[in-house]
Amino acid sequence: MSTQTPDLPVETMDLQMGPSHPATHGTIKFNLKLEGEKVLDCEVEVGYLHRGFDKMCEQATWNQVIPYTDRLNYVSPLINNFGYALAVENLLGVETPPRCQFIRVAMSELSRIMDHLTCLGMAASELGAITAGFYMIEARELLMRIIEAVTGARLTISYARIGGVKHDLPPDFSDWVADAFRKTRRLLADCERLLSRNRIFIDRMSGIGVVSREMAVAYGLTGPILRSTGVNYDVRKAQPYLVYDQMDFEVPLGTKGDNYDRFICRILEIEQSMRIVEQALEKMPLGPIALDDPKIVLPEKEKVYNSIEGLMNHFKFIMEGIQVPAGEVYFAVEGGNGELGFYIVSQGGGRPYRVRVRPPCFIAMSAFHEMIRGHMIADIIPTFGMINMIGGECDR
Amino acid sequence: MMIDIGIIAAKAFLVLFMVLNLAGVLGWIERKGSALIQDRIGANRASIFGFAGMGLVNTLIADPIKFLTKEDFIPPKGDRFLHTLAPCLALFPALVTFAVIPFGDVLVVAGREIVLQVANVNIGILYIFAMASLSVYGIVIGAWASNNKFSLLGGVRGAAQMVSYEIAMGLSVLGVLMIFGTLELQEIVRAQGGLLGGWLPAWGIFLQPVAFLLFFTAAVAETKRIPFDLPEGESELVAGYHVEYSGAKFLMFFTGEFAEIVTAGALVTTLFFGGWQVPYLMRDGFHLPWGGTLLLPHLVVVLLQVGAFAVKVIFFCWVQILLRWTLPRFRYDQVMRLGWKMLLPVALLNVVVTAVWIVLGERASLRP
Amino acid sequence: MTLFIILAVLTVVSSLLVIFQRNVVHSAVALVAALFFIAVLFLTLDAPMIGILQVLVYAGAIMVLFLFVIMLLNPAALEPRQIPWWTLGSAAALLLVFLLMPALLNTVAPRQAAPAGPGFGSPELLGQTLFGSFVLPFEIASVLLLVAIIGAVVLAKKES
Amino acid sequence: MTLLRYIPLFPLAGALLNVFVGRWLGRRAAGLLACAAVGLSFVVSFAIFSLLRATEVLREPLFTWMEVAPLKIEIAFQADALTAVMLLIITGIGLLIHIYSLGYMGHDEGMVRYFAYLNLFIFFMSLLVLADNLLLLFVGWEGVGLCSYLLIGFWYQDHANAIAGNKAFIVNRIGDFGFLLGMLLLFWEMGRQGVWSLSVSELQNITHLLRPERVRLITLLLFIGAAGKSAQIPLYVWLPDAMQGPTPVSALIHAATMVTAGVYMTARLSFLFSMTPETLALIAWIGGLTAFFAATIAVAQNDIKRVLAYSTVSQLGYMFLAVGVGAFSVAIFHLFTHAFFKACLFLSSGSVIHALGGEQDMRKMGGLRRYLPTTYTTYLVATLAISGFPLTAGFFSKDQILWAVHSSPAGSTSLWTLAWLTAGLTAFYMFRQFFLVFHGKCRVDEPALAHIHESPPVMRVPLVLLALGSIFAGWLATPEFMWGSLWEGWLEPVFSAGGVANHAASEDEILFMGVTLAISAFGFLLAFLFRSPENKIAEWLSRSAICRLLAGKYYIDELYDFFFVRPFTASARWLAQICDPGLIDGLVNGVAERVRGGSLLGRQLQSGNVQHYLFAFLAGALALLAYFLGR
Amino acid sequence: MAPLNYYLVLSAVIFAIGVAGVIVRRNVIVILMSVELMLNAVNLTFLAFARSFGSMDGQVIVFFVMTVAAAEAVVGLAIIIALFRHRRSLDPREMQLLKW
Amino acid sequence: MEEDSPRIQLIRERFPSRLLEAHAVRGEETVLIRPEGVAEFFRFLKEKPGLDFDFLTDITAVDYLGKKEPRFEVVYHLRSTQWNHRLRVKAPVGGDNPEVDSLTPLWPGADWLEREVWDMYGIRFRGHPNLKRILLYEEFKGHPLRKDYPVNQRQPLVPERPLDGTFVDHRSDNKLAQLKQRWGR
Repeated sequence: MSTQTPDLPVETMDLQMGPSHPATHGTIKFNLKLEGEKVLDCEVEVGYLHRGFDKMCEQATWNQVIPYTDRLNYVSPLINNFGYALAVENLLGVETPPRCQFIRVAMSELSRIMDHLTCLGMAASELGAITAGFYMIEARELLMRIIEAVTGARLTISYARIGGVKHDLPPDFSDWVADAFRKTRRLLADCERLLSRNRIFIDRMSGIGVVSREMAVAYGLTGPILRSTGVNYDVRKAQPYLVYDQMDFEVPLGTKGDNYDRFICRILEIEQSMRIVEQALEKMPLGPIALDDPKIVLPEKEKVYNSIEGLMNHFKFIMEGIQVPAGEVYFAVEGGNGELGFYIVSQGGGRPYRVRVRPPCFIAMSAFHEMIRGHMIADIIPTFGMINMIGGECDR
Repeated sequence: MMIDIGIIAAKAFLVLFMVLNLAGVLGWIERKGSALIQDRIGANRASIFGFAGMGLVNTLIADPIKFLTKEDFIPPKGDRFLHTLAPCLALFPALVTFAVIPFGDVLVVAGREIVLQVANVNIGILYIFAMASLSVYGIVIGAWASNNKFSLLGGVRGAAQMVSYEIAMGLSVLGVLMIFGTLELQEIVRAQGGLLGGWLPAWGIFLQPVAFLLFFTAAVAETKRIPFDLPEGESELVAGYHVEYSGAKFLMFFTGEFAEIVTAGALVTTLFFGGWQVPYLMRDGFHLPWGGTLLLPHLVVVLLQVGAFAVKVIFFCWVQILLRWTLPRFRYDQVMRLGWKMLLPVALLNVVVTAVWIVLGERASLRP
Repeated sequence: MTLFIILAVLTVVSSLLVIFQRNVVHSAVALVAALFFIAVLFLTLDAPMIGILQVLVYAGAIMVLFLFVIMLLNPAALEPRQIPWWTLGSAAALLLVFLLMPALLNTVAPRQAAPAGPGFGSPELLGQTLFGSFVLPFEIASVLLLVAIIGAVVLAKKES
Repeated sequence: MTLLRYIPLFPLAGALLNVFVGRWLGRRAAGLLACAAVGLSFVVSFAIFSLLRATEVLREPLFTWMEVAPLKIEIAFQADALTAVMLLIITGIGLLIHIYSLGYMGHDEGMVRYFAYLNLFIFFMSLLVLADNLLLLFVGWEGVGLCSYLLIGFWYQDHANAIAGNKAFIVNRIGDFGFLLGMLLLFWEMGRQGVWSLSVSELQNITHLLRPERVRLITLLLFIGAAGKSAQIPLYVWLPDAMQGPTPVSALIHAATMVTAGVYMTARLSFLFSMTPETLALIAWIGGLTAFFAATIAVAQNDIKRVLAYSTVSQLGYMFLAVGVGAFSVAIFHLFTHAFFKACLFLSSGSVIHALGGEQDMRKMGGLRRYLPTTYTTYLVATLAISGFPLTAGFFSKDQILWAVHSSPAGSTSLWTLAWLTAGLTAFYMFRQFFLVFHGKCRVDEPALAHIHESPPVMRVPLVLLALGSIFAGWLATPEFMWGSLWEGWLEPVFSAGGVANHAASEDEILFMGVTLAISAFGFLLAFLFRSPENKIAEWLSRSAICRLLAGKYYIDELYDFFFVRPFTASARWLAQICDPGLIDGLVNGVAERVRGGSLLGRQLQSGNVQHYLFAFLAGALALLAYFLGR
Repeated sequence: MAPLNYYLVLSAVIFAIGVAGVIVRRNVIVILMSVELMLNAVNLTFLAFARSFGSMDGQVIVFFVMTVAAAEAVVGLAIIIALFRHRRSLDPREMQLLKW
Repeated sequence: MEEDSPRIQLIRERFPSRLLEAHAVRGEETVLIRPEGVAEFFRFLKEKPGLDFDFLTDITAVDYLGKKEPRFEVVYHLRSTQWNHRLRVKAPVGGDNPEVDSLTPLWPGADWLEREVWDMYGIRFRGHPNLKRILLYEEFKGHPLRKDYPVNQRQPLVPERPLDGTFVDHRSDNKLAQLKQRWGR
């Protein structure tokens, strides 16, 4: 049929997917240009959850920022807490006691596991494998209970403090973790059978949303998406913070950079994170959980109520805040979705002058149109799921 | 004459009653079953005067009430008439299909033989296909009348999927029809009463295992449930063709879907699992191949048979629910590929192999 | 007889709806109804197999295809209706019926139908006829279908 | 015996195979396939020839083509002596030319296509001669025309070739139109006698019932067809241009077979033609004039193939001359011998062209004797034959024509003189060509000279065979004083209706032979004297008006252009530019305005809107219905 | 079974409706649908005659008509799609020229 | 100030005049550059062997209103995947209409980051293909992260945007439009 006129016009359809759509959890909108089911072009609209994080931080004292960070990646708020605290501590030029550092590592990794479980579970259930999704969520629930027991909250945790953490761990924390991990591993094995080796699931995931190694670097992607392309970059290994250099763990890498590799990367990272938690609990020293510096850490209630120094410390601390010297710092931790960086500028005084978060999933979403172009509508679901966009972090 | 009509009406009523109730029960089973699978509690809120203990009954009553009292929403720019017509079209074929499915052998009451089947049509299986082919209208028209792009996509997907799988389904049944040599479902079931090699029930599954797999796959695809729920595709197309449906109309779609599950189960049972046949149960009782005989009264036999049919159907409904809660969803092109490039060729091959087998069997006069 | 009249009225009404509905989808739905009633008429003529095939092929496949295409193209504008042209066309059609009517009413076919033989219209007999005296047309029809498939694919295919 | 069907069947199969699977076969295999197909046909033809007893007519109906009430037309083959001879020529010479083509076209991209066409041609040609009714004959007739068109324009990338193909096709159409009219008229006329048929044999039985004046018209129209196909005045102009095609094609189609179809047709319908002396006289005169004029044109041509083309026209004129004087068998005999020597000439010239890498201008040849010994020999033999050298084929056949012209009651001295002069001219231009090409100084271009080579054996073998044929084919029919004619006896039954059996005293015949020989010898001598282009007299002559006239082919093309084409276009232009705007528009515009309203109404009829058409259709159907039901 | 003539009249009526549809409608899809209606009207006569004469041939013919109708619908719709891509319209008046 | 690291030396050699300041506090290497020709500078950083800053970690800005002149600093964070080095680049810009080169030709990932900076600070990026608001809506007035944007500023209500390309067809309930369509042609 070469004699036919060369270009028949194509029926394109504009479809606005989101912001209110079952798959766009976290409120995002895709302006799709479709040919049949094929996505010709995709424009991503974000910002539906923008709450002015940066502006709010500028109004708060240094410690008041911590609850705001909870609401960034609200699936793994501990990592955000610790990342911010570490950045400020860096600016202050102090280092927390070792027990605090071990606690932070253990809690970070628990958060990471939760983050990954949520991501995988949601992605699976959006693909229709609702049961596998529920198993993941159940595993998350086990961990969430532990975190709740430690911090007193499930979601908005605010566990970190500049110069330490809020409380020490409960005494039988290790047993809880061991128990939860045992169940989590069993549930993951079930999911393995339900998903990782399910032909339908593999067909849906592999070869979709492919990002090449070069493209991933060019877009500044980090976390599982970058590692699924085979680039070995994990902040915990590249620039070890806390006590990660004392931990024995591996960074799982993918090869093709497609959704399936991301899925597998996350699954394997869960296992590595569990190893880290176990090691951290094993090696955890005794000792204080916060700096003993009244300029930085709030005195204990005992002192506040019973001594005039304590009360004055408390008053000055609350009213003036921590006095952070002028300067700037960029401190990155490995968040659930990649490099979570805090760029903090201080002009001296009790309030930050500028708090900037490098949001990994915002950057990942900026590459989304490249991942989905030429695929079908249905492929948006796993691709978007594997990016694990968290609205709070993306839109801030 | 009046008695005949009365009997037929009674049968029709009975079947409709059973199917509709089974559909409702399935709705509850699905929710409880999925909860069971997923370590949840599941539907537990419905209560009658604060009495929540009888989950099944409560849900069975509460669900329709909830649906019926909800606002019947018609999109402002939708097509009012078609929007209303579509759910009827979705429900109707699912229900009338049962007319030809035999749920028991002959019941003799007062010397009058009553065939336990609403309508004994000599082209029963074709009738089923014809009705099944109508069920696509509910989707397509509903999708179009909603004036919504997601539902339009769902409608297009649904039309393509159902038409495609009808073909695979029809071809997969062909092998069974060739073996039994009739289109009449009652005849097919009767033929399955024999024994292969003296001990194995001559059920379709043993004669046509490949056809069973194909048919079951295609039947699940026809019911539009996971892994074939693309027309709805909740996470992709929101709810596909019934995005814009609520209240009673949605209930009709919903019931239609469950009625289709029952239909699929009944068809699989009828074609491949001996319908109402119980192994070794003859008209007068059990005749075991290794020589035991247990004579039973006629009514007991009939009840056993009807019961066997019900058990089998429910079992296959349960299998479908299991499937739905186990597998992820296909993608549109994968569904099409499966239908056209896997099921269809295998079904054709099955037909050819069966034909050869029958011819060779006739030669050797080994035909069952 | 009553059945016939009911069916005839239904068929004619739904056929008229096909023509008079300005919305394509409504027309299509009316056509489905008309085809369905015609299928039932077929049943009254001792042609159960053909009747079922009618539903299966026309209602189940062809009309789905029509709806599919309508949804695919989604023609936006309502069709304009030109009264003179409509009058002219309808008058011609009426004239056609009017002219045919006397001839049809006086057809010299047996007033009383020949008794249908056993199995008349059954799949067996249809199959035997089809594969007996009509086997060549049958094969040709299959080729025709193949050609139609290929033709449709080629026509509707998008240039890549 | 059901052999006849295989003769067209094999080439048809070959053609179809080549068309559909040829490209996978490769060029070589495709060529061999085509040769095999024709070879098989030849074997069958030969079998038929040898099985066929003189008076016997084989008839082989295949199936009914159409049957409309009394009219029944069958696809049927028939073979009598005439057919057998024609078949032998077609398949035999065809086979040789196929083989030759293997070499000649060996490097051409379109070889598969070429052989498909060639096979198709053989198919149609055999259909033509085997046809038992005129309609089937017409199918073959048109088919060969088509093949001719396709093959002339074979190298269609060159615009000139396509134009030549078109010209041949269009000119042929004029003739075909005559043929068709004649055929229909004949059909009508026969129908008047209650014979609704076009079968030749049935026709033969009722000739006496036909009205003479109608027969005159019929034969005249049929002759127009023959003249078109066989390139007679005034429709000969296409043939020289047809030489644009590959040379083997020229040999096969435009010399040996297709162009003789006209002769064959008149011979086949000899019983009809014999009824009308007037037509015969016209044919004789046209033949004679064609022979003469074509010969004179040939004298002044410089293109090697063009000379041969005009010589072909001239020889065809001879044949029609013989037909015209009622000597059908002689005409066929000349056709037979001519096929050999003209094919041989064309193929030899092809060999020369091949050797020179496509060069066709004789002025750029010369002295090729040394380079192309085989070709030289075959060319010489064929030239001798066509010039009427004693004991060669051409000698006998031409002599018989001359003799027939003289001795037949239909002949006349003037006709004879014309033919006689033509014989001299033939000898002159043929030897002029011969000397120009093979003798004298070598005037070949340097680059071409480097590649000059004798043709491969696959081309040489057919040449030699044809050359042998050019000598011995004539021995089938020698004058009375030798061993007499096998030919006459063989073809006698076919032409019993109007054949001339005029055997005068052999002394007269010898005398005439001598006279003919003399003029031929004179022509040869003249050619020998003018053999070199540097010859002063020749040079002077070549600049003379008459020579320019001849070289310009009497400006017939230009005349046609002037008298037909140009007036046509001019009148059209006049109508369009002067008449229309000035006269009509000015006059009519007022009327047109009035008419416009009505025309707009009429235009609705051609709205292109299907529904309007459907409505009209329905209205018509209703009207018919009303008529039939209301009756 | 009602008398043959009734069926004939009914089918004539349906046929005429189809004819009217083909002529008056301005949407090629509806025109195609009207053609289907006409085909069905004819099918009805075939079956009526088949029943009337007690011969299966009529039914077989209907079978073939259905086959052809399926082919016709498929190809017709394909053509409509191709046309629509070029003309952006389903109006038969837009399709007056035999070219794209 | 301590000794320059080899990387800063490389940069200083290449762009002696463009470099305003370079230091490394707590191991964080920072360079201040003139905002003109930023793209060329970054191309050098990206492609120079030994530097290989191929990974654009972040782009942001800081508003030093009343503290520094020019008031804005566009801050880039770079990283080298090969050497695992980080570098902070700051480009001060000011004026009523602050502008720097876009880095989108070098890193497609700069697209959204620059859009965010534009959204929040109103700093334009020359050569950006699609510089429009990203987190805020098109009708938003002002740039909220500027220090002179009041915290309690309220934005005016925005009318509903008409969406084109939605699936609306003739079946409109607007009878007048239907009548117009039918008779008004």
